[in-house]
Amino acid sequence: MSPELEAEIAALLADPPADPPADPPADPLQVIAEGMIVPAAHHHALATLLKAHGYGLYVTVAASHWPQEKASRKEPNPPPERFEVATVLRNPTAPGAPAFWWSVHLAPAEAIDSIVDLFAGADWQEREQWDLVGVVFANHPNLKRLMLPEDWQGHPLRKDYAIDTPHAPWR
Amino acid sequence: MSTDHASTHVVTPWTALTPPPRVDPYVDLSEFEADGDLMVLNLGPQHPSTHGVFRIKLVLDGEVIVKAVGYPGYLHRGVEKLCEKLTFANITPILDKNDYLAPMTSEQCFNMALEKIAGVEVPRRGRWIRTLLAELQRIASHLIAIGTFAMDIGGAIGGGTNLFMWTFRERELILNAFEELTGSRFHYNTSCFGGQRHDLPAGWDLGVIKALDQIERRMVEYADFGTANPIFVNRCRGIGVLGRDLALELGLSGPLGRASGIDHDLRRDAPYHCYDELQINVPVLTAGDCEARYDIRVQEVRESIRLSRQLLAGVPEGPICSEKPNIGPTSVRVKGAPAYVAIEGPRGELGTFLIPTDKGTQPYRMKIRPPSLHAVAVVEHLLPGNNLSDAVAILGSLDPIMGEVDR
Amino acid sequence: MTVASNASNSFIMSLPSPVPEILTHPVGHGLVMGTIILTFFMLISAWSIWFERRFAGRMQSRVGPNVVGPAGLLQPIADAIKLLRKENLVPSGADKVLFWLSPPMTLFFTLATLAVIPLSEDLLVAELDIGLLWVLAFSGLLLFPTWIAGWASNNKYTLFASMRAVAQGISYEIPLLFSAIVPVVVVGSLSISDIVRYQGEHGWLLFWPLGPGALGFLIFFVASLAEANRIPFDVPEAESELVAGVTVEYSGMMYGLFPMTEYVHTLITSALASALFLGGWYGPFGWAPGVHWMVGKTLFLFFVIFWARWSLVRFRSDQLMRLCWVWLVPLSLLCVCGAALWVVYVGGVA
Amino acid sequence: MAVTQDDPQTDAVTPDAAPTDAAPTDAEAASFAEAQALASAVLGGVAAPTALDRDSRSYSNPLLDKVISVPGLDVAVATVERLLDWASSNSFFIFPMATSCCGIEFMAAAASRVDLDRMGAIIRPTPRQCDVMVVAGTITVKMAPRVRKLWDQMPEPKWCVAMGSCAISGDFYRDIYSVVPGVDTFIPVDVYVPGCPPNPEELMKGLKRLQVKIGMQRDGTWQRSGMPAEARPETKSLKLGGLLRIGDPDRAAGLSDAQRDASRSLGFDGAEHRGADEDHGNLFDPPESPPASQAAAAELEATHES
Repeated sequence: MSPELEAEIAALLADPPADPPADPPADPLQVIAEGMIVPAAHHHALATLLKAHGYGLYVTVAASHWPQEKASRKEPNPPPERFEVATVLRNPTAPGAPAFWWSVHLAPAEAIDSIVDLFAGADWQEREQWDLVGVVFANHPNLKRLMLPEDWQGHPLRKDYAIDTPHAPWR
Repeated sequence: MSTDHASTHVVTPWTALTPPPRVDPYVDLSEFEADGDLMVLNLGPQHPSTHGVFRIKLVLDGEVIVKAVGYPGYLHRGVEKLCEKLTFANITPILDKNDYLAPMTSEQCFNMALEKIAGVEVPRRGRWIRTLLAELQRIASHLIAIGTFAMDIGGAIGGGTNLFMWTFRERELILNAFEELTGSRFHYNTSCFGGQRHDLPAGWDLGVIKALDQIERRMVEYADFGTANPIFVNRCRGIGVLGRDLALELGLSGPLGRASGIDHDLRRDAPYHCYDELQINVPVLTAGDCEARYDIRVQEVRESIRLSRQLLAGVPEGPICSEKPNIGPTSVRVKGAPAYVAIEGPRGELGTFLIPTDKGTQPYRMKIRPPSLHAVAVVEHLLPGNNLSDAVAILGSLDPIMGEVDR
Repeated sequence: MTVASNASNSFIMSLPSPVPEILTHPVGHGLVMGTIILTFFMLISAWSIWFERRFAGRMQSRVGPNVVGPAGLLQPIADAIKLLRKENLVPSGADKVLFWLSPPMTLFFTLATLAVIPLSEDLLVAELDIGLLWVLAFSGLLLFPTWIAGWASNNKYTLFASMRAVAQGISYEIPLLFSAIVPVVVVGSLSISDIVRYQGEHGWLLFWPLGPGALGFLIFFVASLAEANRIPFDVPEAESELVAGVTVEYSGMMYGLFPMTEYVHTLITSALASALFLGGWYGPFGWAPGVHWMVGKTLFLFFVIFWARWSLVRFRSDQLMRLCWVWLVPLSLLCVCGAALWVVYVGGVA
Repeated sequence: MAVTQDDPQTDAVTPDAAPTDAAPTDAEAASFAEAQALASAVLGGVAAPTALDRDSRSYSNPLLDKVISVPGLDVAVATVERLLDWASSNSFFIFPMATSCCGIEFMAAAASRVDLDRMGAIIRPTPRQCDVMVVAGTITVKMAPRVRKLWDQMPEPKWCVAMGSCAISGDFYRDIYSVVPGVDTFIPVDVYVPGCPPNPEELMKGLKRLQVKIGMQRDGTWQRSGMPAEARPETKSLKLGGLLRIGDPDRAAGLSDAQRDASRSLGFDGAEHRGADEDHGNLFDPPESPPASQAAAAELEATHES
């Protein structure tokens, strides 16, 4: 990643978001690096910026569920339940074809901006993540279940979803 | 990291890139007279040419497709959820079943993610064998892609079946070599944390070279089938043109992206295994149609045969695995920050996004980046405006693997 | 081109004398000949399926059926009995009368054409003056059961298949007719036997100078391939798109009639092409009875059709139409004109 | 015209192909009977369509019944039956219910090294013409009603081969929320071909075993060789959430009511189910924004306002 792009990303992230989320992540990474945590309000702007700088190959999006753990002696105040959405983009033309991914932390009822308007491939990927994890992508044109039947209850990749949940009458 | 972009590209001259107009997959159908103009046809989920259980709902105006909606998920086996319940040592054989035409690359990708997080270096012989197996697997996988595409064009009772049968015959040669190496026809479980599980048997390379010679000799026929058969060319040329920009946005890499003019190959651009020691010629075509997607696979098979010969000639000595063999299910312990690792599978960029648990024995979340899911998402953009017969050709040229799409 | 002697072309004369009395009676003659011809065509068609599977197996480096009976020769019998045993399902949404009518109609129209197909000078059921018209009329009628089957099944795939079949059939009827007119123009008769006899005197139409015969034969052959829905023209039953064409909803022997009549129809087409253009029962040498020549030519053309089927891929439906209307129809018209000019300037019927 | 019921592609038919949706009238029933009579007259007694309870495997053979009803021929029952069995077992038309890895091995079995065609087995893409359904691969909850529907669309006599451990028991996917633990929970399986995936040769061996089985049974039950009915090979009874396999002694043959309803809910078993398929209804409407995101957006707005 070129220093100019890093500077631009730093400038973008320095802007305060228009509507700050109720519970901002505790300690966002200040280093521009793989896996950095980006506020949800900056997600779409960051994707736009990266696309303009050649990161045009849409790679994937991976959402994960982090339920609130029980308080322990080690961690008396465990972080509240949250979702993490990692988005990966790649620059196929730059030397080394670098991939860049960042993470967005979401509260349970929070939605993340869809980037379907930037990357048509995000359509099915985000639908899949909504289907399996239950992360809502705002402004998605067709946020329906992709993998599971339309009448499915629940989101299987959540940690509170039992793997052997029966589904009558077939199993 | 090698930044050498100077390797030669094979660009055939007969077509130039003319990006077609973008299709809106959410086209509004209200301007058509209800029950009068349009007809809904469900292709699949069990249809001879959907390559597994994939369903496309086609809205047809006559025989011309107005709107196409894809429905994957008929083979959703919850692999990611299953992997969260298993330990690292248990996961590799599960991933074999994901891309069942190229299991080698699936398991290599996962183990590379483990090695990256743990910071483990694979010995050179282990990497070399992985490179060799990946190339052989690419040949086997592309052979099936070529054969099934020909069958989609030619029909199950017709000339296309010949190519299908022949490519299966050639694939058996590769599978025999793999069976000799691992004891299994195509769920190998041969890649493990830190290297390889099975070492090359003595004299194995002679048999593989013989098989490669045979395949290369017969590839002439398959290349001819794509160029010298006028009916075949008519069915493929200019059909399902995928522009470079759209291909990038949809995340198409691998043969599909290179057929659309994306000069990108992870083997060359971001080398892993032993690819930095090899000179790789990456064929790139600009047409982006079904014929280009066929040609690119034929050329990649030839390139892989060349690479495999080169690799077979210089297998280095040394250990094949840097770790102790897996003894128990929790013998593999990997702790560290999440990582995304990608390799160039036969269908494009195959990636693993892995978050290990705190204990380091299981994945907390594992997302597989399947190239085929990106490939089948193309149908909503490519099919509208085409004939029903072309839909079959386009879907065949995408070569999706449903096990990988649905996981 | 040497012409075989007439004596060897007579089937009845080759029988040991005295000629059986039944052959002198018109009805008896028809019955005997009909039985012979029907048996010949049905048996050849049945075992040609076995042959085709073996042949395709060879092309695909397989073996093909070789377990059932010696060398798999009982395979067609097993298939037929199995199909008879299967339950015949009618979809509840189907138009039942039409659904049941279509297979027998197909069989009837196909077998009706057999009445005028000669295997030799007198090995034929009836020598009609309008024999060629009879054959072409019934071949054209074959579109109806196909269309009915597709419509009555109440399935979109069969509907597609039947619409494609009708469009293709109507289009290819035109070059088929025009190219069949070439021998009619030259000979001045619609009787197939007359056409063959004319070729016995003047040489095969295929080898005429200036080539209207050869071109006509080519067009006739291609168009009849399309009429019989054989690859590369099998768009109506394209398995990779339309699952199984119009027969998607048919099961048991109701289905079995379709491929059976398809093979019989293809065989009839081959016989017709060899009668119209390849000199029928006249061979280049006189040493074999005429029926051998006729059967040999027919089977050779039949084999060529198999060969094409297992070598080529199929057209798209619009490409198929373009081939017909842009190339075959003008060329066949040209053929007719050429034949007419040939008659006027070179000589034809006196 | 009555409503479309049976369709080879489970989702294929919508009312476009049929003029109207209406219950069958008396005239139609009469015309149906007429057509049967006509067809049996034309075809010389080929089996007329019969209303079958497809869940029961007892299938009376009309052709055989016709043959043995001829006076004097009833002594030849055994011969005729053996002939029919010989024909059936040597002319398998296979319906490839190929979903995953086993499907590739199934294709390899049809290809040149093993070549199922040598024993007369060919692959037909439509269930109407098939005798054997080879279930090759994992069956998911989303796919199961379709598989059941395709099985129902196959005419009797028919057999099912479960190829590979996923089809037999679900294999290591059997505990997953979306996977059906074995195809024999909703389809009666005749031959199990184990392996993950089984080699092509194994599939051929399974078909050979099916041939033996066909020779030994009549009307779905064991007849010959004195083999008792309970000797029919079954897998060990695997219990998962009270789901019994067809053939388990505790379970009646056939589907549970819920399974039958679920497989009919695809909309092919009668007028009341016609519109139940997922989104034929809003085909001509502009795409709606999904309820989930709407709800979430509303929720978001509410939180921001507060």
